[in-house]
Amino acid sequence: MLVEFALHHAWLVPLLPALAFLIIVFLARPWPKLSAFISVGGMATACFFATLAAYGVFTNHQYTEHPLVYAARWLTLGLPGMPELQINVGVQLDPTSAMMLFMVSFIATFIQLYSVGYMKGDPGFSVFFSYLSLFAASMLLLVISSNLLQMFIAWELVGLCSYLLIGFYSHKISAREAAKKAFVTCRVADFGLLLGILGLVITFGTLDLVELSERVANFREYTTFGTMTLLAILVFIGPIAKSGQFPLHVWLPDAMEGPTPVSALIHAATMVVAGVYLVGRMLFLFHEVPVAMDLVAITGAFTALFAATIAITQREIKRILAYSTVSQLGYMMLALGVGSLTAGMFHMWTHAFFKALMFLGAGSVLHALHHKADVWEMGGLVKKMPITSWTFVIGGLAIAGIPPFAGFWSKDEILVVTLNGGHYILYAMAAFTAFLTAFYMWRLIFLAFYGEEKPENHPHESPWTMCVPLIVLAAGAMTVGLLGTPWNNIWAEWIFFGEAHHSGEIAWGAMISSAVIAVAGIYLAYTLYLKDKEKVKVKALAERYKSLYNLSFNKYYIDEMYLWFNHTMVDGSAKLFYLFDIYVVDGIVNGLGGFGKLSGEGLRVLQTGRLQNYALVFFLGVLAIAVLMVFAGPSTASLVLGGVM
Amino acid sequence: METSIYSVLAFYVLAAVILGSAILVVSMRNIVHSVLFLAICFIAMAGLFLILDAAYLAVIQVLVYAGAVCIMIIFGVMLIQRTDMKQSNLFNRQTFMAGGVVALTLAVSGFFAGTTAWADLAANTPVPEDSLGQIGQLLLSKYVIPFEVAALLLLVALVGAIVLAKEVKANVDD
Amino acid sequence: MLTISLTHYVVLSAILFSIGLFGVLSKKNAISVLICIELMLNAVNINLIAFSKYITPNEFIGQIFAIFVITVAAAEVGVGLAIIIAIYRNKLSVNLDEFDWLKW
Amino acid sequence: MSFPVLPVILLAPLAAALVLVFVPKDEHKLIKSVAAIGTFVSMALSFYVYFGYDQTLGGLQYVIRHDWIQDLGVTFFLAVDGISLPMLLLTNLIGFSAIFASWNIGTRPREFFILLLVLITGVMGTFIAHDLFIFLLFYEVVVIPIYIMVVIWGSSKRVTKEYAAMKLTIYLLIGSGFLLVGVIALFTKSISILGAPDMSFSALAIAGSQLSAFDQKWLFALLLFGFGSLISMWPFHSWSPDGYAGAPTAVSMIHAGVLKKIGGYGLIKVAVVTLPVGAHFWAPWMAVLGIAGVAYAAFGALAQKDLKYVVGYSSVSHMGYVMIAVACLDVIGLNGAVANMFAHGVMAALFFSMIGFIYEKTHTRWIPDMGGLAHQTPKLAVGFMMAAMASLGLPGLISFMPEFTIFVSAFDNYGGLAVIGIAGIIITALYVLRAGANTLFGPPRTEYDHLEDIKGVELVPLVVLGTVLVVGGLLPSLLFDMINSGVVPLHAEISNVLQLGGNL
Repeated sequence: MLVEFALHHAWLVPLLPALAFLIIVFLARPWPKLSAFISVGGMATACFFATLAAYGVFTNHQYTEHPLVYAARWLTLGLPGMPELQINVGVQLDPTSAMMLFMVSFIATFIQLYSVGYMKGDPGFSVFFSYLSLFAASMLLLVISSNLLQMFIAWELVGLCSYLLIGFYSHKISAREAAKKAFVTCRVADFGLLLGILGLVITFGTLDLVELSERVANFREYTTFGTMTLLAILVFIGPIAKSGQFPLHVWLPDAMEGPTPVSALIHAATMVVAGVYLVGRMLFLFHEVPVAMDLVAITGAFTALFAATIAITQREIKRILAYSTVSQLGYMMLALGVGSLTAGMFHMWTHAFFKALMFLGAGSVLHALHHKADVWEMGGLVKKMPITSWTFVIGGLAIAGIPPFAGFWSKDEILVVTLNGGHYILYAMAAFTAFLTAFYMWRLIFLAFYGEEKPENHPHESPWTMCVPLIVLAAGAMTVGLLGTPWNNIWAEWIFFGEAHHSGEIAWGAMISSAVIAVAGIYLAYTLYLKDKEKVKVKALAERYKSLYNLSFNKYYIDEMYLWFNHTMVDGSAKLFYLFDIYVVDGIVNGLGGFGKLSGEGLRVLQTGRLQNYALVFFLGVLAIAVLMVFAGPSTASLVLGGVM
Repeated sequence: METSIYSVLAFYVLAAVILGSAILVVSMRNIVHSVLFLAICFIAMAGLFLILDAAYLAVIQVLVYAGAVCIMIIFGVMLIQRTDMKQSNLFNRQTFMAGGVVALTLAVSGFFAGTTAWADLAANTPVPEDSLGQIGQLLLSKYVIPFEVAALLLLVALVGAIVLAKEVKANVDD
Repeated sequence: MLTISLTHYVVLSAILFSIGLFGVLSKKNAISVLICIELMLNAVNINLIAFSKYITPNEFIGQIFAIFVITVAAAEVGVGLAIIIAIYRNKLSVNLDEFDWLKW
Repeated sequence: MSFPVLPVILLAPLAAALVLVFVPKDEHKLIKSVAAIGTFVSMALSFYVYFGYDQTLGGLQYVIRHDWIQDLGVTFFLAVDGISLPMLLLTNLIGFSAIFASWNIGTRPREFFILLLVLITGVMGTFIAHDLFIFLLFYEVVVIPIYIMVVIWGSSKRVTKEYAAMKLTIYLLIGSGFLLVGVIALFTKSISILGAPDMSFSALAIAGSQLSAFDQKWLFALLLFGFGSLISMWPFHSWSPDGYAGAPTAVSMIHAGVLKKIGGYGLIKVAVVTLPVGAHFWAPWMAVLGIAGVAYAAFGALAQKDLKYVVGYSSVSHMGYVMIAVACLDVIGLNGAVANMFAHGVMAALFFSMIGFIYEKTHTRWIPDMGGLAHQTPKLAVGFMMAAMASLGLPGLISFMPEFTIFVSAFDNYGGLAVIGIAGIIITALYVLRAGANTLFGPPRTEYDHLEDIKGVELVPLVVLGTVLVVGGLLPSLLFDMINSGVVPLHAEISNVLQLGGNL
């Protein structure tokens, strides 16, 4: 009964946090506690409905084949009977969106709960919660969208919220710039996505996802292959920025300028997975175009490796996590690129738990150390902050891919599908990335939580509102992967593209090798950072490969390149256009004015201002008219005189 | 229409007086002399009006022009001309240009005067004896509105002249 | 020829008008200009009355016109003189060469 | 006879202006209240008309028509349809807000508000007149108060306010001069076709579409120049940034918000409908000019350091979209054009009113001199950011759907060329965010610590325009259904002519 209600009122899920946003902004703002209560309450209720809806979808197998869609007219242009453009907004529920709905609302709830403790005493407490609610609402709207344009709208709203939240400490210039960077970077990519959407609506005449997928399937009847490729690539440009893929990943590490719960929300549940989700949703389009699929896969694999190589040298705790997010998103893209919605979504699912956990753990650490972010200045935190540390370790095991933690199953799934698809180079890249992942994540753990305590730090355990989410998420990070074990793969029965293609055959080789790779990574980190107390070997290595180290530490100078491009090319051409405007365009205008003025000055000589002079000229005129009238005849005269007579 | 030699003679004499005095009006260097010749010109013109059977207008001419207007101008001159009277009425710098325009005007109007067939227009009936009575009748019947307007004009001109010429007092209020 | 026709009057009037015009255009003294305007108006009057006699002797149109002209002329002289006096009061001069007020 | 609602809407501000003449000039509160009441009556009634208009019926409604100058076929013809109604509503929304945005005017408020009310009346008149003569009459009424207001209450920055006023006025007058030539030529040609002089839009449309292709082309060129310079079509745009920078807040609001739209409105309602063949011929050029305007002005805005110049250039850029949309000559494009004019009007007015408050409080508009204002004046910052977000076309705010529809149509009709125009959204985001960030965010400056946030009646522009911004964004059909009901028949007429005269 309640499940039915939740299924058919799934729009309530985004609406509740949106309402919370409105109530906080207009009413509850002066009372921080009330605001927090409204926000968390709204989110929890939404999560409740989302859970019910997800339960409804997962228990009813008809929705895996035919999504539950209901929509309302939003905009119609053209004649009522045969519109030229019709946009509907609505809800599309299938296992993919139901899973996302549950995941987003679940994680958002706990992050909000965590924020109650983390943001305590902040002057913008209420505002922060209103933003969080709006953020969650936008993301949930994106998830349930039945229409590509609706999805785009939510997509942009997510971008707006990230802008607001990254720039939450707006008195800091770095936060301000990071927010701007996030927005503009995503904007550049959205330009591509928008073009893709325009192309789709022009080519196929609809943006409803279901209809679109049907029409795309028969595309050869009315469009060419080249168009299709172009469209797919354009659509993919959007996710490149949103999901932090190379080369538009630059905003994501900077996004940690926001409060830590925001980073957790962005990195785990909302913003970045939007891109992956979009690609997953549009897989029917990519699937038709092998080139686009390859592009997605290669971008994903490259990003994964690329970000991992940066992460190994970073010093700030949140920056390391940020690059690890970029890397993990690369995995998801890789999975989608090789055609496995199952693996991609599965990794997104597990990643959401352990990454949220790790970010919240990092926030807890920062909270305790008064925002000292450098991992080299931490150490031995495990003694003073046991809950934070142990949950973080669980997260570390999960992301490194140690069985039976969540990350292992999903990462393994990706490696297997890559290998099965015959993409050996991509597999090698992914496997190496897995090694690096284990290494840098455990480097972080060994440096921050183990080793010697630093006397200048006075850490303390965080309050319960922060610890409960950590524990819950840690439990999730341990268990959620069990949904998709090779032995009992419920996941693959729900979420797949095309045919459910789980063979049932267990790829022992891949599984064992990925576990070994993970252990090797951890061991390397152990020898370099924990066993070697003075870190001699590390310093020697950094010294020996100094140029490589610098390249990695400075993130391959990509930010600098963008900065240069922005300041030289864009601002330069802006200056140029402006100068052209005031000197050439305005020059012509003012020149015309000047010409008028000059000729006026010239003619002014004729204007003596003397009465008799004027009378003389006037009389000459009278004479001329008289002569004209008489000799030319009245009709001609009237013509010449302009019809005056 | 009968024409006596006297009327012809009278016309030429009067015309000569009118034109001669008009030229003197323009050419005199003393403004008072100019006004004097203006009065002579006006009086001669009244004579011309008599020849034209417009006795009433001749009277008006003498009264208004030779009398009122000339006197008024003399007053004007007296009010403002306090320097050397001998140099009071000179030509300006555009005299030659003005001469050209005037010559042109004369030529054009002379040409028109000469070429127009005036004879065809002539009614060839004598002017009624009681011109004054008829004019009076017309002014108060057919032309009553222009008449009244003219009266109003005079009133307005009167007020206007007073306002314009009134001595501006140094602001009493301050 | 010893008859006086309309042509005579028209020519006389034209000459008188031209003399007046010449005065208007070339005299320095503002009062003199006013005087010359009177000459021109009188030239017109001659024309009007001559037309009245020769063309419409019974309707008196010309004469009535002339009456109005005289009226207007009287008014004009009055106002004109007042203006000149007002100007004189401000500038202590009636020399038109010194006035170029018709431009800004 | 029903209640003559349109004349009342038109005359209410004028009546208020008339009342103001008799109000003592020192009664500042009273003056402002009278002005506010006048515009409020108009606004309320135009809401009534907007929601009372029968969209299924379409066509001209609330018609008032009286003979006026019969020899010229001029009738006093007021009516609204789906295109003019949004514009009327927009005018009143902005007019009402503009009164409150200039609430703190200290010098000669009575004269200011009288002129402002006359201005509002004039602009409204252009949108509800359906007679070309009346249209032009109201348009000319508009120009003069603007000149006076800029000269007296304006501000001199890069250029003096006198220069700005002069440039603005002369530019618009030259534009309307060309327009007038075109209109007169059209009118004289129409007499022989119609058999009797008639200046109404509908009659001229019938006559105009029967003109030869050659006539249509050169006439359209004249009208395009006239309306184009009004809508600040590139390269006839340079009056716009200077003019807005020099003008007082209310004038900037009304000018950028609605007056500029007279160009687009006229282009659609007069030029395109009357001369479809000419429009078809010039459409590619219009598109090119529009796209050039979008990109060029966006870059121009990027180089600005004065807030008003930023918005000035941005409005040129946005009007470029309208030009592109009109050039598409299809249902989606025309819908987008009108909707974008509405959306940009609301957004630009909000932007200018917020900048006006910032200037009033900080006495500067120079971006490097500001920073961190969000901490001292949070409500102002909210308004500013809303306008900024609308300006960069954020979904959920009013300007997204118009831009989207324009993009659909432009991409459909002009393909790759349109991409350059669409790329404008990136640059827009860059300059808008940069201006916002450098003004509002960053470390708060101590010299602005004493500033008071906007409060009381100063909030009216934010509330009124902000509400429209959000509601129009969430429910675009409120706006689009209305516009669509006007555009569909109009487009049917055009395409009819174009099909018949395809071989002209």
